Amino acid sequence: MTDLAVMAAGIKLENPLILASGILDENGYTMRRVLQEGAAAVVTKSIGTAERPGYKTPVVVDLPDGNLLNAVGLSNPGIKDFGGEIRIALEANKPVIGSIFGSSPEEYGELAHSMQLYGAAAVELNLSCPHVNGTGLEMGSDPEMVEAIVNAVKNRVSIPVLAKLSPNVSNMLEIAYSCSKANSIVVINTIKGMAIDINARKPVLSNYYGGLSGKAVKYVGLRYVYEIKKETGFDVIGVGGISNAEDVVEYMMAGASAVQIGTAVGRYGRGIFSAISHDLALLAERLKVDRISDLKGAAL
Amino acid sequence: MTDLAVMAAGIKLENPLILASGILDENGYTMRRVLQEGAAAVVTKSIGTAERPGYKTPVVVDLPDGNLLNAVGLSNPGIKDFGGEIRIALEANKPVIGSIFGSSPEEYGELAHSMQLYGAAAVELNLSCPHVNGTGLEMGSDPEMVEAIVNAVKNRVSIPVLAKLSPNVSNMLEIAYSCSKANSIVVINTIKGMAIDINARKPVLSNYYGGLSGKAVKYVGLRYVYEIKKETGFDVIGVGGISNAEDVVEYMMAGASAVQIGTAVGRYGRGIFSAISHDLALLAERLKVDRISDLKGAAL
Amino acid sequence: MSHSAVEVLWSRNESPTVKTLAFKWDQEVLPGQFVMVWTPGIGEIPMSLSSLGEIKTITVKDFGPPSAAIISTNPGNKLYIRGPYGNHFTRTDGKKLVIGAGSGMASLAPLVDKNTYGIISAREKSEIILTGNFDQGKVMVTTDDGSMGFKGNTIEALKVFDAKVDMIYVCGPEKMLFAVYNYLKDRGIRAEFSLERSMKCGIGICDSCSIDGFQLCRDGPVFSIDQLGSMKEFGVSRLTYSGKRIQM
Amino acid sequence: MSHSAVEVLWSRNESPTVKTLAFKWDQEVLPGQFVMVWTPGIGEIPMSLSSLGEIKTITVKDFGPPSAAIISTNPGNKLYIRGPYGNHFTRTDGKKLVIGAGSGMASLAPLVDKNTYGIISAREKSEIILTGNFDQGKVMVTTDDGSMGFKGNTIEALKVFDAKVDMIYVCGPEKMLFAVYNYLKDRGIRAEFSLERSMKCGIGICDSCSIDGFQLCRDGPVFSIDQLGSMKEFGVSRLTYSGKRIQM
Ligand SMILES: Cc1cc2nc3c(=O)[nH]c(=O)nc-3n(C[C@H](O)[C@H](O)[C@H](O)COP(=O)(O)OP(=O)(O)OC[C@H]3O[C@@H](n4cnc5c(N)ncnc54)[C@H](O)[C@@H]3O)c2cc1C
Ligand SMILES: Cc1cc2nc3c(=O)[nH]c(=O)nc-3n(C[C@H](O)[C@H](O)[C@H](O)COP(=O)(O)OP(=O)(O)OC[C@H]3O[C@@H](n4cnc5c(N)ncnc54)[C@H](O)[C@@H]3O)c2cc1C
Ligand SMILES: Cc1cc2nc3c(=O)[nH]c(=O)nc-3n(C[C@H](O)[C@H](O)[C@H](O)COP(=O)(O)O)c2cc1C
Ligand SMILES: Cc1cc2nc3c(=O)[nH]c(=O)nc-3n(C[C@H](O)[C@H](O)[C@H](O)COP(=O)(O)O)c2cc1C
Ligand code: FES
Ligand code: FES
Repeated sequence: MTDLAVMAAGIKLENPLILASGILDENGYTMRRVLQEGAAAVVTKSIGTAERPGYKTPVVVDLPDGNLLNAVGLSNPGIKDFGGEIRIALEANKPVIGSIFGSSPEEYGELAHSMQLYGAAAVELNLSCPHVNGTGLEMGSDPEMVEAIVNAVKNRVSIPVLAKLSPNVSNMLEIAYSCSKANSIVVINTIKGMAIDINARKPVLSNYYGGLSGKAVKYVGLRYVYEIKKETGFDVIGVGGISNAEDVVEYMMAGASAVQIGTAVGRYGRGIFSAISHDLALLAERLKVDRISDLKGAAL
Repeated sequence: MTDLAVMAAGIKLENPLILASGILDENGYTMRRVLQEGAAAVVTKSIGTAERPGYKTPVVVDLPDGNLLNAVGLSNPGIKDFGGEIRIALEANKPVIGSIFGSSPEEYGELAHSMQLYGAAAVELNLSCPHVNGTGLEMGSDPEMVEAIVNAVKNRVSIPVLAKLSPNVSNMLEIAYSCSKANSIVVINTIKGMAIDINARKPVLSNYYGGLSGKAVKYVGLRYVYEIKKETGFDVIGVGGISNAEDVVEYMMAGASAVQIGTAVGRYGRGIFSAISHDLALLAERLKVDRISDLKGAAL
Repeated sequence: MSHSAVEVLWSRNESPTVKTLAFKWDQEVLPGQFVMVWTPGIGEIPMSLSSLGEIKTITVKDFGPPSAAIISTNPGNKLYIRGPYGNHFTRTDGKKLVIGAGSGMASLAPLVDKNTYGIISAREKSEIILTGNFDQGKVMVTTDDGSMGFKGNTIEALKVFDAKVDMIYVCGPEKMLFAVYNYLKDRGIRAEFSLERSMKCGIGICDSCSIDGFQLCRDGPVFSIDQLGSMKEFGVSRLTYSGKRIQM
Repeated sequence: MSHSAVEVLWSRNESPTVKTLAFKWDQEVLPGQFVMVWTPGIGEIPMSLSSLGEIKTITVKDFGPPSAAIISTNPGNKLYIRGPYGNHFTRTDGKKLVIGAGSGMASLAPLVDKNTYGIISAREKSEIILTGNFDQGKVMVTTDDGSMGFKGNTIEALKVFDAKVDMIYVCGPEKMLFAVYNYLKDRGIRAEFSLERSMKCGIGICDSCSIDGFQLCRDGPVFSIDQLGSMKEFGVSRLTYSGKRIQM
């Protein structure tokens, strides 16, 4: 039987499959269930300092072919009220990675510190939300700011730090280099996009613009994983459009140490984690490797 | 019967459907046939000063769900040997738009001048090819360079000038503003991506990286058309993922004066132009407009 | 095209604050399933279908801006809907009881047949809706203020309801569901409950509708009495629109 | 997964420069259709299938690096293929003649049955392939240097070939096709020609394979004699890999 265990960002995972931030991860009971049903780890919804309702509905557009557009708008209860959810999630005895967003290095540092106190196994810096002003992508496209945030967080916490980057930039590689102190780089967040309803003659999302995710963005994610791994050699976690075992292997061959799954969880249900684990073991046999981690970087 | 005629970049088109650059447009006979079979205009393959073989095969990856990855690598015979192809295409008596790429404002100016001499109805500046160094995106992500190129070309030719921009940038709006002298902005070119074959354990494209096009990029294209139209008010031509009449209407409602179709021509054949024209007339009736151009900007 | 544009054929006031709107939608829908109804510029909210024939209806209570906008859609104008979503009530031929409070009656309405009894509750008379769906004498009404029917709450009505039934269907505010659940849990009667939560996506992505790790929009909104028995959040707490946990 | 990975089962030399490779591929393919064969790191080129049963074959001439790489794939190793692409020869039960030159015989091979005559040409003896597919006495060989069969070219062979046939299938260098076309065009015989062009995409996108606005990879590679009659590029000019027009 194939060994599915991997090391990613210095964390040992029982399989390479992590729940991506923003999908089924604002309620502690849901995270607990996703872990119990087969995810190796979960990343929480991105949490900020203060409570935010996010945007009005519609906040998602269900697109054809396994794609999705969303502008949830970083709704979250605020860090103070999130400890309880993490506590519930931790009952599954698997790593919970706390995702955070802020508007200054200090704020990221504070949020990360709270996540560490809550028992998070690592902290993921959302430097890439494409549809909220004053955070996310706005900070994440400036390499100096990114470096300042990563360093501030590294100084504040002892748990691994993951930097989640955006594909909506001209200079991804430069930004990746500015994360040299991070334990891993997570790519990609969603690609900025929009959907229009021709009967209503209106953009569908209440925020007009949102982020594209799902099957189609896999090819963009693969490119970033490959390019960043090849050029920087940093640990990279792949995310974007993964919905089956082949996709996972493609990302691992491109250099990812583990992957995150978002949109496909909505599409195929929480059972996708155990289903992919099962298929991954068979696929590894077909590819004649004993350990899934042997495939890491095979296409580099 | 609905009036499908539109004005785009100052050119009168019998319908809003233009063949996009790089698809079935290096051979004059092909362009002539595409025009005869229903396209209102064609954009030629991007032509440079010197002959270029482009990349070795594989130069395309046929992806699921109507998507495509390509790295043709700007193969072209060189401007001197392209006049004959345009002459053949012009036998269809419809506008032929000459696409060009260069590495300096002067070179773009020269190329544009040749296109004008060949009888092109307009020139389209490829400022956005994502997979060739020293041209395209490399120049197209620098607003000052874009402005210099647009202005150099405007000074050299009297035909309309279209600036085709890339989605692989942090600052699309700034770049769009730098094209204020252009007659129209064309968005989007492909999104940088990659595909990996898990059996071969290799990137499929000989160039590794390529550009993603097809159905999935529609949502990214719509966003750029909408945002550029809304913020700058410039004439915008939409391209990306269009494969049916609904897609055309979505782009027009987002503010496009006309659209270009690429990948779907391969998917559905050259007949797609007349098929969409037919459906477009019916759809306009259903939407209760007499002229398709009445839908322009309806969702803004 | 993300939503289906359906034309409102007619509408009917059920009470001063509740209105039924009818439209043609060529789509099979099962009792208990819901649609997301979008009013451009205002918002999108989940709505059960209150009849499932070729002509379908939703029955909407005027609550906040999204529901008010739906209610004000006049015949001839369009509703923008997507779905149907969610699981559904298990139909049975036997004798059944539906217990509905407030707009909760909407999702129960398609279940009502000759063999169905009803307990309908509300705060006061004007909020009692859809009693006409039941056969004469098969429906019991309760109001908090006694302005119509029986003065009291659902549980008190349930206590005096003595007919043996094969299945009980319940929909309404969670407080009421929880009370009914507690009353029924050791009585060995089959029962299904349709729950409500904030619902942002409707497609199992956003987690806003979850209860004990189950997504109301996919795994629910209908849960059996046994499923509810194992839930720690049922009747106890839920997340707000921003994701903050509040007590019920 | 962009390509199917198929294992080479066996290979066989047809001539010093031509090799047939066999693999199992569970895919229906019609005579005249082709696949794109990718050798990672080297390139991808179109190849006709030279037999179409459960075990399929390609018959490859050693030409440049891509074809040489395919030829050197040993049994047990993988070929990476996609397809099948293109249209196909119209099968007929009647008497037929196939005219093949060089590796052009590969795409004609699946058409050969008891009722088929052949004219096979090449520069010299060692380049003559696949004669064994024909019934004894039904194949005529010509070489430029007379080292095998008849000394001369296809047209000369055609002139002495006197059997009446219902259909002629032709594949080989365009010069030969053009000569055959000119010979046959006023003779009122049904004939189909399989053409070759540079092929980069195989899926009707890149224009590198086009002739008179038709894409060989979609509308072809097989064209009837009538279709060829209206083509201005046939036998006259084509585009190189870079897109430059050159005379044939
Ligand atoms: C499965 C299901 C079926 C339902 N069926 C029916 C039915 O048949 N009939 C019926 O009347 N009701 C039904 N409801 C309830 C209905 O969906 C609404 O929740 C209820 O009508 C509240 O009304 P409102 O949205 O107008 O009010 P509000 O209280 O104004 O708002 C609730 C909605 O507004 C938005 N919102 C809330 N807070 C914020 C914020 N801070 N920032 C931005 N946006 C916010 C969200 O879209 C939210 O869903 C159902 C609910 C569910 C879950
Ligand atoms: C429909 C069809 C069916 C065919 N069937 C067969 C068959 O059954 N058997 C057979 O032997 N042949 C067949 N061919 C011909 C075959 O595809 C090759 O074209 C031929 O083998 C040339 O060999 P090569 O590619 O190795 O040689 P080369 O001359 O080295 O190269 C041709 C190929 O190399 C690449 N290339 C060429 N020039 C450049 C450049 N400047 N820069 C980068 N890359 C370049 C391209 O991939 C091109 O296709 C067929 C062709 C077609 C169109
Ligand atoms: C509804 C939704 C909400 C998201 N919210 C967040 C978020 O809060 N923080 C974050 O870093 N990424 C967020 N993302 C991005 C995902 O984590 C992921 O990067 C992206 O969706 C690509 O992966 P996928 O194709 O598997 O969904 C969100 C994505 C979706 C679809
Ligand atoms: C095979 C291929 C080649 C292309 N070559 C060019 C090119 O030479 N110049 C250019 O400006 N755009 C080129 N493009 C981009 C298209 O013109 C278009 O912007 C993009 O494909 C999105 O549209 P689509 O989804 O309809 O294909 C090419 C696209 C494809 C698929
Ligand atoms: S409404 Fe989003 S998960 Fe149910
Ligand atoms: S090979 Fe590209 S169009 Fe035919």
